[in-house]
Amino acid sequence: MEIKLLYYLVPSLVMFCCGLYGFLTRKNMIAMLISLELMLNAVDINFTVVNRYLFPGSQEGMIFTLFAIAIAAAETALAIAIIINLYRVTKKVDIDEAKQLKG
Amino acid sequence: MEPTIPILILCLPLLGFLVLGLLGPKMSHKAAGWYGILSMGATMVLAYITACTYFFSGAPEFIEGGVRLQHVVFNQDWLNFYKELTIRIGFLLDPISALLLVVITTISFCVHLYSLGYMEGEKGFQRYYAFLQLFSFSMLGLVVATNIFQMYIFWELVGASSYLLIGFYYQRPSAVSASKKAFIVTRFADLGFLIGILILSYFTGTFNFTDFTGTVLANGSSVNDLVTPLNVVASFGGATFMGCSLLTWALVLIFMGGMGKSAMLPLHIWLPDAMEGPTPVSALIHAATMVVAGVYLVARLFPLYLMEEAALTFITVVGAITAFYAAVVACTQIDIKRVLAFSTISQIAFMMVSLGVARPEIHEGLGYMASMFHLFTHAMFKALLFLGAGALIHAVHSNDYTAMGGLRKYMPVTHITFLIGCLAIAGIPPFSGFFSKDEILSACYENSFVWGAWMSMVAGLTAFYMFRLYYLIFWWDEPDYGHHKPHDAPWMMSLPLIFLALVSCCCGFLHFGKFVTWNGEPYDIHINWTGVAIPSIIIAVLAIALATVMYRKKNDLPAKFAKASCGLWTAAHNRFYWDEIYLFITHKIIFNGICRPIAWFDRHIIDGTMDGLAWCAQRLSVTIRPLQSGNVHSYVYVYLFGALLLGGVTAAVVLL
Amino acid sequence: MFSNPLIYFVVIPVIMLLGIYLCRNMAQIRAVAVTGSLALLALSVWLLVDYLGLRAAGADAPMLYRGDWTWFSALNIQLSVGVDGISIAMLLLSSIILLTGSFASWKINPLPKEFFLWLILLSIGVFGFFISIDLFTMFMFYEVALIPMYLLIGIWGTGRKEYSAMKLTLMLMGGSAFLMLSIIGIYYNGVPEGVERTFNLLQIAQYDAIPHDWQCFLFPMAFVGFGVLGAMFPFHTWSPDGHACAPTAVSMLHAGVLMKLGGYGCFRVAIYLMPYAANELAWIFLILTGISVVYGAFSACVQTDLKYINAYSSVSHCGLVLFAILMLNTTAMTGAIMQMLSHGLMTALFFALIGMIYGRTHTRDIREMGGLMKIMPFLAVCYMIAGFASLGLPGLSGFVAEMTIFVGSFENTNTLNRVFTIIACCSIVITAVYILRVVGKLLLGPVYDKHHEELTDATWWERTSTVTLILCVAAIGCFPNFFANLIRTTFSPEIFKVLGM
Amino acid sequence: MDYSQFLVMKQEIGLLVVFLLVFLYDTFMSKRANAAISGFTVLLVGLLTVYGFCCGCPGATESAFAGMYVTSPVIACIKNILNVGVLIVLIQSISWNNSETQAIRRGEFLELILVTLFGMYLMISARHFLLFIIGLECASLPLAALVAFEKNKYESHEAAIKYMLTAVFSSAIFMMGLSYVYMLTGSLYFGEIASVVATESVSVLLIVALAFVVAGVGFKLSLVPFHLWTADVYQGAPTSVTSYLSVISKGSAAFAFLVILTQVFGAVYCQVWEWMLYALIILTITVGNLFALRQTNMKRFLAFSSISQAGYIMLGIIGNNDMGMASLMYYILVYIFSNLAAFGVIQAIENATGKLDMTDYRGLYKSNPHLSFVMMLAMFSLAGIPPFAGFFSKFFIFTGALSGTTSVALYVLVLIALINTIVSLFYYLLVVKAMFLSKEEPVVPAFKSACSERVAMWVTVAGIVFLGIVSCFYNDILLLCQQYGLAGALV
Repeated sequence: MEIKLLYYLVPSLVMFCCGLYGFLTRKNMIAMLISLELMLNAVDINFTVVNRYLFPGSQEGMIFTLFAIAIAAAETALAIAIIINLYRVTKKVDIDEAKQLKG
Repeated sequence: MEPTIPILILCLPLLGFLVLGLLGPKMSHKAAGWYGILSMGATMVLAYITACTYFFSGAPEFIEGGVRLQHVVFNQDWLNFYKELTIRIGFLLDPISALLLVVITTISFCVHLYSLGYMEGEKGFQRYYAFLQLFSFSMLGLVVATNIFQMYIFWELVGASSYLLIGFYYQRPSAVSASKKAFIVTRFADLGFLIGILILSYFTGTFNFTDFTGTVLANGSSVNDLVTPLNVVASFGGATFMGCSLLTWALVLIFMGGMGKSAMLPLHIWLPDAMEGPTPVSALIHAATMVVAGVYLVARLFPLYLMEEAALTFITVVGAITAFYAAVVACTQIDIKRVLAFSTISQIAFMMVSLGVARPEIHEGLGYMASMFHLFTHAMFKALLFLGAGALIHAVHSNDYTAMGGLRKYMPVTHITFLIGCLAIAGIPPFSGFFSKDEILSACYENSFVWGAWMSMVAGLTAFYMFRLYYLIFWWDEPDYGHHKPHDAPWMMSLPLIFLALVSCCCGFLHFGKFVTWNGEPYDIHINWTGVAIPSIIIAVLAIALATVMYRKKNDLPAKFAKASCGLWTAAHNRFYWDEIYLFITHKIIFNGICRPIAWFDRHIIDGTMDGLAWCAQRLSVTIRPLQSGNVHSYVYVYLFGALLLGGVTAAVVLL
Repeated sequence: MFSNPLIYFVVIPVIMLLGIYLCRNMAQIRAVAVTGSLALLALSVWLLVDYLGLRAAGADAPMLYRGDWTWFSALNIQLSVGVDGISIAMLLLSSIILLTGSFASWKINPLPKEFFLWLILLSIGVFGFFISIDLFTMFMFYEVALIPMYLLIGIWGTGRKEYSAMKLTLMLMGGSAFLMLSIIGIYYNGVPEGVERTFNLLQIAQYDAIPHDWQCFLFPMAFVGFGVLGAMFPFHTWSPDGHACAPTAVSMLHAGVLMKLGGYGCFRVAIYLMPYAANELAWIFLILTGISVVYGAFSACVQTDLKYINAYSSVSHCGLVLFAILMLNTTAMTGAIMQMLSHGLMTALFFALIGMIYGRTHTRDIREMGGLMKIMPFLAVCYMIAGFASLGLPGLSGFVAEMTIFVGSFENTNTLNRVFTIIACCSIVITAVYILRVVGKLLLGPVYDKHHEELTDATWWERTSTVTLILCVAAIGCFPNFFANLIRTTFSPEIFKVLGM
Repeated sequence: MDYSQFLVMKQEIGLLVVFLLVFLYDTFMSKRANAAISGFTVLLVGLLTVYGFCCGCPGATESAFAGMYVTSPVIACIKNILNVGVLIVLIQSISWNNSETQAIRRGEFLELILVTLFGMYLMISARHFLLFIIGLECASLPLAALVAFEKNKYESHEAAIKYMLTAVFSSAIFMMGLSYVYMLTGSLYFGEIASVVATESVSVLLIVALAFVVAGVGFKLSLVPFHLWTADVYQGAPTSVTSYLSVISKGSAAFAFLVILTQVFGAVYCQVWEWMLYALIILTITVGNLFALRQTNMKRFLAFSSISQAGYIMLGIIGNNDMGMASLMYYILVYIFSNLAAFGVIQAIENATGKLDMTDYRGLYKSNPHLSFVMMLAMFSLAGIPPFAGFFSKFFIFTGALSGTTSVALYVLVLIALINTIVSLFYYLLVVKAMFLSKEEPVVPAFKSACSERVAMWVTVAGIVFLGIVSCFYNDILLLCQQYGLAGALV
């Protein structure tokens, strides 16, 4: 069986949506962060397979993915740091707690 | 004619006004009074010189082939609108303006002199003289106007000076409201005048009287390419509005201005109230000069009115009704000045009717001449009556005849002169009123018997109410005067009385027709004794006799009469409720029905809309506030749906 | 640049700003304000004389004293100045009112320094507006004139001043929003293909290249934009509140000059540049302004606050200005400009007097005053003269202006125009009603409040202020032809060429 | 590889040098000397700015790294504008940064600021989406740290986590969109994408991808409806960071947005994104204004005001022409000065008294006339009142939006924007009202603000007054844009 591009794109879209769903429903900030990772990874898959299947001549997608992974890692690190900071103050990692600033 | 004297005639009173107005507070009463008198006296002399030159010099610019001409002494551009449409300030000399010059300056001088005594010691004496000077200036400017807009300008100015003089006792609320009423009512009339001018000037392209009336000028041409009345009619090109020709509309509207100033029904209501002013002012403004401005206006435009039968008929009808109405009301008034005021309205209506019935084809426009004649004589005897009334009021400190009675013993000079005035107005020969009124009645009869009979009846009423007044003041019953018995006025008050009485006695014999006619050609007055004069004398005598019976001695006949009249007397006493009607219209309808709703509308609807917009923005701001809930989830929802919607809608719009 | 005399209309106020900034006490502030405004007055009088001389010598350019200095070269925005008789008349008016306004604010309190700073900033806007012929510069000065109003009313005003100041500012800015759009629209459509775009009024008028449909789109915006400032119904509601709450000099300057910016702008921008649309759409605005005239007068009849009365009367009179401008003929426009002059002077006089009376009695409610003629005869007589000028007494300025407008309007053969002319004429009666009502209640009659009897009459600076204004009002009223000719000769024929006149 | 390509990146290198110097100073200088680091940085950034004006400017469009990086006079100009802004922000922050609470992280603040600035440089110069993403993240991740800077303030952390989560979410969406763009066009170079897009017909997927890209950049610009983080973050962040966020970050994003929309999607898709922008502009201006109406916290108030200002900035893009571009840059310049003037006052008052509420500004004129004067000028300039610079920038942005169009729709858009200026005038005047009109006794006592704050205020006031009246600024920018602007020279 030939594995077509679509077989990659659909799961990646599903993965993206799962991340989205998780991000929108989870209250725990760590869980939200994980969901965000899912979304970013879905994007990475997209870039990779598109490069592989459609434009095999160049490496743009691949390299983009590499950078995206690095950026995602940085984002996570920073987010975790802020969450820890917040946790120190409120002793919670619940996003619903963080809504004092509003209006 | 050199323009020096005419310019001085206008400038002296103006200067007087400025000097007295600006420097007055620094002057003593005497100085101010004498300055005013001398200024007016000089003006009078100059006016006489001018009039005499016009009438008697026989210079070719004034008279040609026995026909008196209109002569423009000077005409200075004042404000140009477009093309030929220019307001000019000028000096037009023709029979009626010369006549009015004489009348105005004479009466004004008398009043100036008289006021020195009458107003003695009043606060604001200088102001009073300043206003008198202003009025004289305006009135002179009005009569010598060379164009209708100049007339309008001075028309407004006399209105304003009348306002100032009526409200002279400004701390008296009644005087304030009377002056306000006078101004507003005449202003309303002037609105018509203005619109009339707009219509007329638009179609004819000129303001000049000489162009409208087309009276042939020296060397047989008119100024503006022979714009004669016929051309005026032609220039309208038969334009009509609501069934009448536009020219009729214009003339009727212009006449409306005259109705206001001359207190014709229904715009008469201000004149009786105007008696709140000092009595000499009433004599000058509200009897002799300003109130005849309406008559003068019609006379000025008479050749134009002749072109429109309808307008003349309108004038006649209004005049006839007013004459009768005012005469009836005059029979029932208590305030002697109001009696005189209504009598004035009635007499001016006589002049109006006379103009209205005048037709050149009958008797060479007798009505016109008669009207002007009556204007002249009436000015004299009515001023006399008013000044006499002033002397009486000065003596008893009351306006009501109830406070008078039997005064003939105490005030002989006043009595005699007043009587002469009464006889003159009643139309008893040989006093002046007889002659002029007789001419008017003849003109009426020649036009139609109905008008003649009607006006004869009014003439009878006139005799009745005047002698009612006379008897009630000088005979009837003597009230308790206390130990300050009334006495004759000082000389400067008596002198004008005597002078005016003399004039009233004699001026009827003037060959008026030789001087003033509608087309400048002399007209020979001949009294139609059998047809008109004798009957009218009989009517007058009968009316006087009736008055004598009723009012010579104190009796209860008048009271019975009033009771028997089934409310007619009360109605007449209340002037047929015209004031109440006006009050209703102005207060209830205009004030409460228009002004207040508009003010409310402005504050609540217009302003409310603007405030409402601001309120809406605030509300909207509150409403969308939950969007900013502070919850990251909701932010992300909005973000996501925003992005999807943006893509979706745009895709849909672009692809579909 | 500084060889052009017009520039000094902006330079002098700027120097005044500096001067007042350096002042240390009230006397110095007064000295600077009066000297500066006298200099401005002298400048405008000199300009008038010189202008007449130049015209007499045969200068026939539409505007004289032209000067162009490139500003934003990229957009061809220039600092273009130039005047014709109308602008000169307005400059003269502004400098007179600034001078009298300075006198009227002789004892302004608190913060006199700030007050004069803002007042002079306001006048920079006004003067700049009248000398500019570049749309952008004009618009900029226009807005410069608007904003000081907020602080002047908000800080030194009375009553509901914060609300009024805000309303005034926002509404006028609303007007200028429309205006800005129309100016940009004119800029992009005002020149034929291939010619460098310009904001210069004269050039745009000369090209006459705005397509007709664009004119119909832009004209209403420009007219409404300026009309708001000209208190056109239904955008006038800022005026009563704003005037009522403003301090004396601000009311004077605002009603006397700033509202004229509206009329002037309608004429100079809306009609001058877009004659086709003016012809097509005049009827809409004719109806609105016609309503303004009568509506303002009727509203004034029932007000009890002196300033409200005068504000509504301004609505009526300024409505007449716009009304006359829309008649699109020389006579009516002459009348409009004269009415602007006349209304500017007499309304300034009114506001000055109201301020002086209020300063003494501490009330502006006519129901709480009466018989002031006895107590303060000088002020009362001045008030009466102002009243007479307002109701159109011959010999004072109101009459000549109104009559010119009426005659000019009636010249228009359109039935709608005629009908509205007659309706507008009715205002002379209504005006008489409300003026005499005030005069009767306020000045005449018995003294209402016994405490008022101790009050004093005008001081010398107040006399200076009022007498100057009265003299001007009388000068226009007595010698109208001079002003009419000054104005009329400056209507260059090509303005009306398109209108078929 | 030709390493001389690095020489094209003159400004970036300059900035890196500054960063390294600051970093080294921070690391190796003694604790006492550390207090001077703020001044040191200001000095260096000042030198950098001067350098940018003098030598950093390329003579023409130059590119490096196979066209991934491009610089041109226009780009150098916007970078210089940003430098000026950063300089003012840094001057304003000196007294805050020198306070006791900042003692141990003084240097970090400055370094993070410089790093984000570097990211913005890359965003502006990037002509390849990879470089763009790197720049974007480089500009936004350190900002999260900056927002969380006040360690013992809860609000600061809340703001940071909100910013962090939404920012990462937004970049996920952005990259998702980008992946589709890549799929459809096969390249991440702006120029190549543009040439592919120009030859193909409009596709739904690409429109959605475009919407995602717009959302991603719109997030940085805080366009409605991607703006919701803005107010919370502005309020929670330290004031210096807020002012940095509101002007510099926004300005760079606006320019980058302009580049992406006009360069990548310019040819065919301009019809598409113009309608998107049309809706976004109306929403942004209106919603921003409506929210700002009822704010009392000054920082929050300015947050919403800056949202609506972003809407006005977008007007420079929608015209899709050189004048629009020049107006956008000019608007950013003026906006930097006006907004920083306001923030300068807020910061001075906050440092002195800790007051941040609009009610605390009542009667300020009585106690601190100069501060309130500066604030008033800032408000007038933001509201677009002449003769202040804001008026000119507004006028030019409208002129730019309408340049070369006969579409009535755009006129309507400008009209809506203009009507919105009335609403904005209302709330700007509220501040003026509180300061000048209030009769109450002043809440804030008279105080003398720090020398650095005063310097910053003078600079901003000078900018507000002269940027508009002195015409050379706009003239030169427009000239630059006409020479090196949209007409192909950018790619």
